[in-house]
Amino acid sequence: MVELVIYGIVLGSIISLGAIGLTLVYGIIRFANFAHGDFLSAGAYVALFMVTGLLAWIGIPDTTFGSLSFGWRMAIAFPVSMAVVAGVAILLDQILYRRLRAKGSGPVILAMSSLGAAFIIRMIILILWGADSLFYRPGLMRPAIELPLGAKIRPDQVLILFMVVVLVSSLHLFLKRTKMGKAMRATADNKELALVTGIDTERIIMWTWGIGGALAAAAGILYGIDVQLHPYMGWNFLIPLFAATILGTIGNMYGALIGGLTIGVAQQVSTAFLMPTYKLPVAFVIMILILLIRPEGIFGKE
Amino acid sequence: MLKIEEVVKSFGGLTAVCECSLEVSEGAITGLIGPNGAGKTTLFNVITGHYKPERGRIIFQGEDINGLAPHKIFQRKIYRTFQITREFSQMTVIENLMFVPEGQVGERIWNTWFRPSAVWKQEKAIHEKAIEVLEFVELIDLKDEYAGSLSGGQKKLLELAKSLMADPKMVLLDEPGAGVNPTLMRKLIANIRKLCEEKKITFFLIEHDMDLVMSLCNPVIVMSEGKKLAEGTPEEIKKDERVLEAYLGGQYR
Amino acid sequence: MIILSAKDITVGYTEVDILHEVSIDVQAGEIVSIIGPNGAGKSTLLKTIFGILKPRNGKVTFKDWDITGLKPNMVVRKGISYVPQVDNVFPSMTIHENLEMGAFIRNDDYSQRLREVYDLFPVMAERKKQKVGQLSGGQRQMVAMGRALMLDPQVLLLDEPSAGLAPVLVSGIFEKIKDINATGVAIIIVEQNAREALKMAHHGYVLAMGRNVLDDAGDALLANEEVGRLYLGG
Amino acid sequence: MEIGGIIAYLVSLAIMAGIYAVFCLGLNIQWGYTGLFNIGIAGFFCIGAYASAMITTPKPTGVYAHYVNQIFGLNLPFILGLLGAAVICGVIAFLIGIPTLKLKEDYLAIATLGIAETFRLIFNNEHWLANGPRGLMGLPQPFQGLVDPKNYNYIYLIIIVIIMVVVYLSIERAIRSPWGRVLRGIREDEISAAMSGKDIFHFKMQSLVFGAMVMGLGGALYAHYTKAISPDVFTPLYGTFIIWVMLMAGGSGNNKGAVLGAFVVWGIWIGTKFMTDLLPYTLKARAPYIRFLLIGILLEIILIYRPQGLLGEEKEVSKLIE
Repeated sequence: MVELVIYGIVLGSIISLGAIGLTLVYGIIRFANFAHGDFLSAGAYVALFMVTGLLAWIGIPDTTFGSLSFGWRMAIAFPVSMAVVAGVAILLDQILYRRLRAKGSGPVILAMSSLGAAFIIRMIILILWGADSLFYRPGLMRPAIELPLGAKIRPDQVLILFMVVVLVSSLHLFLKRTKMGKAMRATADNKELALVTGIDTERIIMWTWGIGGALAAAAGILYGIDVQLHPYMGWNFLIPLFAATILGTIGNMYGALIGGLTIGVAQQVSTAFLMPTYKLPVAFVIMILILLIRPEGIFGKE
Repeated sequence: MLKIEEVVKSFGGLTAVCECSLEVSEGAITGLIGPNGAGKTTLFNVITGHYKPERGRIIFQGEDINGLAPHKIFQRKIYRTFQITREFSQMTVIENLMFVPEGQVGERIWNTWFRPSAVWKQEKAIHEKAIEVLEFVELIDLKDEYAGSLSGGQKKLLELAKSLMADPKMVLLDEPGAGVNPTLMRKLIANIRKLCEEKKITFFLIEHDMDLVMSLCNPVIVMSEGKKLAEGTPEEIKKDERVLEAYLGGQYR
Repeated sequence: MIILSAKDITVGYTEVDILHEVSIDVQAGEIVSIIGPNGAGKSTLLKTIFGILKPRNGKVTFKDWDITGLKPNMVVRKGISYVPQVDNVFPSMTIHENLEMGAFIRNDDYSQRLREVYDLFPVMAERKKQKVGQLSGGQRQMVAMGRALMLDPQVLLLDEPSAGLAPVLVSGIFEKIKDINATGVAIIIVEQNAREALKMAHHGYVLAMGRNVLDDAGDALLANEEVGRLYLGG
Repeated sequence: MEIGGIIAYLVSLAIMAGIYAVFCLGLNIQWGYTGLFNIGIAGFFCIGAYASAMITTPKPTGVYAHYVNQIFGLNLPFILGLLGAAVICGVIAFLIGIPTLKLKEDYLAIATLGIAETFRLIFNNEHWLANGPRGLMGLPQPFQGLVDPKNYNYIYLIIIVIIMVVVYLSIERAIRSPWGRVLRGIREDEISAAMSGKDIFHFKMQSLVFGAMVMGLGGALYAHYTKAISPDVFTPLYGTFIIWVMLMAGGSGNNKGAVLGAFVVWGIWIGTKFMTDLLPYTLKARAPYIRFLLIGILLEIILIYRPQGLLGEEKEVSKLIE
């Protein structure tokens, strides 16, 4: 059970990364981005392309760091993939959502457009890589670290937790300390006033997509390292992401963090009683319960 | 007819309506005036069930209607219009009117399949009534236009027409005159007066155009800081020192 | 010297005109109060000057620039700040962050200006780290004004700063407005609380039904019988 | 291909387009007239198909029962299968409506999406329920003995057309009545509709349930056409996404548009199959993805350049008295 909770925290921290991006987009651009799950997949596959394709071709050695399952190739691929998906997210906004906003389309039309974008991304992945599960390093098994109470944790998982902590704290500092981060929070608070203050809100929207996309990419890669890559991985994350976002109150980054961890732990612990494939319905049921009991989430005002 | 007793409604820290008590008597056109932020629109929203007041009672024809959902208030034959008109812009003018009548047979889906003749008969009657109302407010030429394409003044008339479709006992009008040109305004005033006299509809209206208020309403109620400040005939109100103060400010001195 | 002038402004939100050929002039360093009954178009005039609404007709000039139809985020760069009537703060941010947002477009060192604003509102300096959402209405209004002052504007537009405030706070706000003016900022204030607004105004304009009705020195208007009459339409 | 083969092919094409038209009509009630954002059509598709399958087939016995698990099998006629599918979908829609219809529109979307994924997983994993991933086979078809099996599709096409027409007419009747007018009013402005005394939640619920029942019908029609169903059919792509594209292409808020959209987009979908047949062998396995990519791009183009679709919305709803 302790082990399940630990694995739950690992899974939950990955969900949190995705949910934070989703909640930022929701808070500033005010629509449900159904393509967010597929940003995770995009990130994971861009890194796969780097690790097994581009970087191998350049001649970056295939060594691993200590007892981790990856090495320099991944260390390079990780930030590059984040940047690429950030670019994809901004590009989608420029091509699709910005035009729809300019036409005065409502949030539901934007959401529908994002659903279309989700399928487009997924189909591109399926065309390029096919429908099978893939690994960054097939066949490599690393010994787990023994923890007290008989629990085990793999070195990769420790690194995943570490990476999530680093990313979330940098985002926290970005939003609290930098001018652009503060302007983002201001825009989420009151877009009209932000405009009156001289903030270029269209630029803020680009930043928001960039950050959301980059975090989603990181979440996707980390999941790929922990488990595997699959074209539908992002889609299967979509319900947990929304559950975490709603649980932690839409627009609240720290809520999304807590929501993500809660959902992750609940999903993993449920595997003690249910088939592992029921993780998604578990997140779904939690979400429905929140909607029934407290639809504004834990940090929301009545 | 309508009695408001010590109603309190606040938003966050701001008290919009503060222990407000007032009465509207049957068959009259009662005007409600007061400076911005006096709580007039909030009071309307409380009456029509859009907001729930923290305290107080709202008595309509002897029944406490406080806390009822908007559609329940409507069933008590109270109709309300909005400051910024809220027509269904992607529906035609006549459909906007036909929407209004309550408890239509054809609003029950099985009646549309199993009692088509009853639906058809009622629909015909509603259609005729809508035509009649449109002729009354002189919008008949626009009946098949999208409501969204009307001018601001025409939308105000449409609101009034919608209220007629409801066979209301009482109509709450929120700034019927705002944004209406003088010609349409005269028509509006004439219509309201005619309805009050011929159809015995009670009107309660918020208005900032003093010409309209003073020529149409009697009595006039003045609200300030969330409560009733004064009430009287237009002449009395015009002379009331407190009212002058409230409008000019400096009432705190 | 006339620093800001709006000439023959005709504007509306929809096809209906709210303002009909309204004109006002503001001298450098003076307080101009715009009063008039509800629905006279006072707030609409401010929004038009600040570029939130685009006039159908007329011209807005600031110093030597024609700023007619310029977007708000450009108008603010010219040296005009605007405090909306409602939703004029960033509630989830601290007082300090609200002020920083006020200086968003400044790329120079604005710590001097920050000190001046805190000097003007000592209450705010004590609560720098507090979230604005937790403040009372009067304090929020001060934050909103402080935010607008961070740019060191030459003209400050205030839309009904006393609206919705408890009576005891209103005089405090008006005192602050006078203090701000004393630092050399020209102020255009739209007020429902006409008497107070005229008392401190160098010049006042009365609007009704979207038109200029009267304009005169503040105290002259205060003494004017007609002003009272206009309010009640008589 | 000889002429008979071409006609047979066109008939099978028309049957599938007709089934999708039924889905589009159901979605049009929810989205086109009421503005409800249901992106879990696949869930109702799936439930409708399974419900009808289990109502019309017998419970496996003897040796056969070793291979096929099925929680129940009622062995009832086709028509009861259709009705049962509709009723069960209606009940499920009702349950989803309770927590979501009072909230913002996105919540319904997320909840319906969750339902669709959840039911697919349940049917996939629970072998006792409906035979797990292998699904159910040998579903009965109405009037089977009447003609040579190779000509059976003609009969099924007639059945589809009849049902489609019945569904179309009953929706038209309801929409053209005050009921439909209330739905359109709610879509336009909920607050104003409430001020005119309409119970918003109640009407939204009716629209959601009615639409879901029509979708259940579509699911049942599909099941008895293919005679075999398994969970992997009811993916978001085939079960939800393509139906949205059909409705948006035809014109939401217009029942003729819903039917037209189904036929046009199904035609395009089949057309792209011929196109991808020209691809080199190595890419052929991934052809369906390329086709779906094109459908996705089609949706984005519609949303940006022609959001009203081919036909656009009809100006008047209340046409009963004309």
